[in-house]
Amino acid sequence: MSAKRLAVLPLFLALACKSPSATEQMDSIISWLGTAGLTGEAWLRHTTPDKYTRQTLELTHDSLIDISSGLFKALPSGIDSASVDSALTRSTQHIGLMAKLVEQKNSPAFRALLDSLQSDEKVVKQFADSIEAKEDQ
Amino acid sequence: MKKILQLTLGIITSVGGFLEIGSVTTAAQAGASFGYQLLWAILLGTICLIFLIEMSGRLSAVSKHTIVDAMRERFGFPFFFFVLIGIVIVAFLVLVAELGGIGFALQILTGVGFPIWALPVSLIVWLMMWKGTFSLIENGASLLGLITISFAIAAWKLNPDWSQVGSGMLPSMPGSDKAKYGFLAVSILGASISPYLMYFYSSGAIEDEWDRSYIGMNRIISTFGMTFGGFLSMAVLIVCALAFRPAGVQVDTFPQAALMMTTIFPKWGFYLFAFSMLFACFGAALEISLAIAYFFAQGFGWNWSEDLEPSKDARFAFVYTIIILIAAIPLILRVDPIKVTMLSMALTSATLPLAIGPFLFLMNDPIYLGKYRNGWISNSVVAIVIIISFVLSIISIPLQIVGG
Amino acid sequence: MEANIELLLGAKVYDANGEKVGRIEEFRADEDGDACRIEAYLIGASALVERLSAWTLIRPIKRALKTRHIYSVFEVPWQDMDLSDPKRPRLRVARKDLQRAR
Amino acid sequence: MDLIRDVLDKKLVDREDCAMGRASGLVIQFGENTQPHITHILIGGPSLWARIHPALGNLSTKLSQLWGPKKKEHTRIPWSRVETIGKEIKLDIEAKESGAIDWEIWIARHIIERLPGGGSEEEE
Repeated sequence: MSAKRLAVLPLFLALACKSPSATEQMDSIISWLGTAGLTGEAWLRHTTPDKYTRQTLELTHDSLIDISSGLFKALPSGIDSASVDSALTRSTQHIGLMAKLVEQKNSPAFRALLDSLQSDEKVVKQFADSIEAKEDQ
Repeated sequence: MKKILQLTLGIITSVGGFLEIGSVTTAAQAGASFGYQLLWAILLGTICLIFLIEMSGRLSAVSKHTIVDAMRERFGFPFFFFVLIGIVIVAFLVLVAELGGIGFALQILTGVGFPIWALPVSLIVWLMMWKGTFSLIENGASLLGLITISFAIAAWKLNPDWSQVGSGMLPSMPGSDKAKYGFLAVSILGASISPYLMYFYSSGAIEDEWDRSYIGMNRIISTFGMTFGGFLSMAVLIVCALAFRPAGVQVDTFPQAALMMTTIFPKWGFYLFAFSMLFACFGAALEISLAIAYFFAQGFGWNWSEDLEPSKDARFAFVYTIIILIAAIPLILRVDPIKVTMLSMALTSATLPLAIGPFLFLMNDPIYLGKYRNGWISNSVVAIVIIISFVLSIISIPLQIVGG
Repeated sequence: MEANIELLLGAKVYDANGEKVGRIEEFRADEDGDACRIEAYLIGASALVERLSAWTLIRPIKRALKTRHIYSVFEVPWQDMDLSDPKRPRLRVARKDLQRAR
Repeated sequence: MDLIRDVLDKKLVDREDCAMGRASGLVIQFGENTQPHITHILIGGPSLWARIHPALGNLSTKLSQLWGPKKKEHTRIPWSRVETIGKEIKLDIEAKESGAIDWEIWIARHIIERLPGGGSEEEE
């Protein structure tokens, strides 16, 4: 390989890196939803500090907004994303609310949101699997 | 009796000082993303490290030269300077990452962000260097670091499928995400085979006045210390594989990593992680600051010893003072320590040929080592590490871009 | 005249006929009371091996290749070296008259 | 004795084993037909950087006149002061007077001793 090509390689790779695929974005979303779940469960057991819980949920909330804004552009065409769109919007909102409930130490309301979050997470996971199957084809 | 005590202490300090933000972050990401599949990288890195650490100690004990002393003498100033630039830049980034790790640990404990902690933390690290002695840093920090054994207990309690763990010890290709897999493998090797550890260890042998009678002890300390340390890295990987992977959680940020033991130790998991990181990164920050100061002082032939008053080795003290203060700046500017960690681990791999290459010559030098020269096994290991490190140095940067 | 050894190190050496001989890799000296006199200059890549004290490393390779000279090394006595221009050291003899060390 | 392997870049220590830096250069003297002999060992700064590139050597000379101890001359130790050459090169000399550790002293005085708990040179 010539030196010139070697020099171009990293540049090419950097460009290739710019837009993560839909699968990768779905992985990130699932990762953050899972984070919210683990953080929530730990807080309900009173084993993590309030401030940490609130900050982590806020971080999760912001990261989800970041990723989902780019997601629907990256989706392959011909996929019905309405259901996942609403599930995602709802869970993002819920996570934001949960962060506030931590401050109020309102465990029952927090529990309810966490449960609905977990059911939304299932919808998102099913959707991710269907996309992966589509991209593999 | 005294020797047994020294031996035990030596192994304990190696174990307590093994984990730091690099090994924890890379192992955690590997476990969360690929399950046990990257265990082989920790195994390989640890085996290489055992040999290299043993050689570092042997060179010091026999020749009374540290690696840096010998490198400057044999290879001359221009080569030394070239290595100095590479090693110091990488070690500096690792120091930033460790200080960030301390800051992050304090952040999750108190809720106050790590940029606020950056300056106080570096001042405390500096104060330890300024006032402390070598044995205080080596033993004190490492004893605190023993809290990291909680990762091993967690892994044990999680009761992993040991046959799967065993098959992870052999390299295999993943079905998808090959770039990320490669990047993590490179970073794990960079985190395991960390050159600063070798400079620190060989300088420590001089500070502790080792002589030929320590050769056997050196062998035992390096073998068992690094093996147990490697087990701790593997434990982090196993814990994350079981705690995060089923939920699809990836470890991209520090607050996510903090959740790794909250399920297995409901009551203490969070705090065990926070204090493990706090003490492990604190110990590592001290060791790296010392290693950088040693590198300069030995390479240029200044007075150096952590046991001297700062005014008796002014340039040595000056180097660590400056380095520690500058390392706080990126953190104050809110540079993400996890990003710095991943970058510095990949860069460590890239600079490994510079760090390890000289070993092949120095460890075969009859003037330095006489009959204690490397045998063919050690030489083969060094040769293999050099070959691996050349490959790593070529692929690490592209992988950093694609996988990181 | 004065010269610096550290700057002569690695300098290319030409023989009396202008033919290239190699680079200076080592200076062999003898201590004689308070004085330290240069006896000879080692020129060529094998001298580098000497300088890095790497014979134990190279010898097995050499044995495996079954060659006597992988590289050349010349030991040039001080009388045969002209350092009057330290940037361009020259030999006073021809390359073919040089002694191979070892 | 091989000068590059056994002398150059070796650590120098004074009578009291105080580190004086490393031998960064060796000066030889010779005539048309006289055997070259070593006259001085060079220490530090300009002679060191010149080994990487002559321009760096000049830069180092200039900078050393602007900052720090502002030495006028390069540190060179006569070869006759060499006592033994072993693991280190032992010199029959006082480090402080030789100029080899001017920077060490300067940094100690101007920076280290001004920081709390830095200790002071006078206590010896």
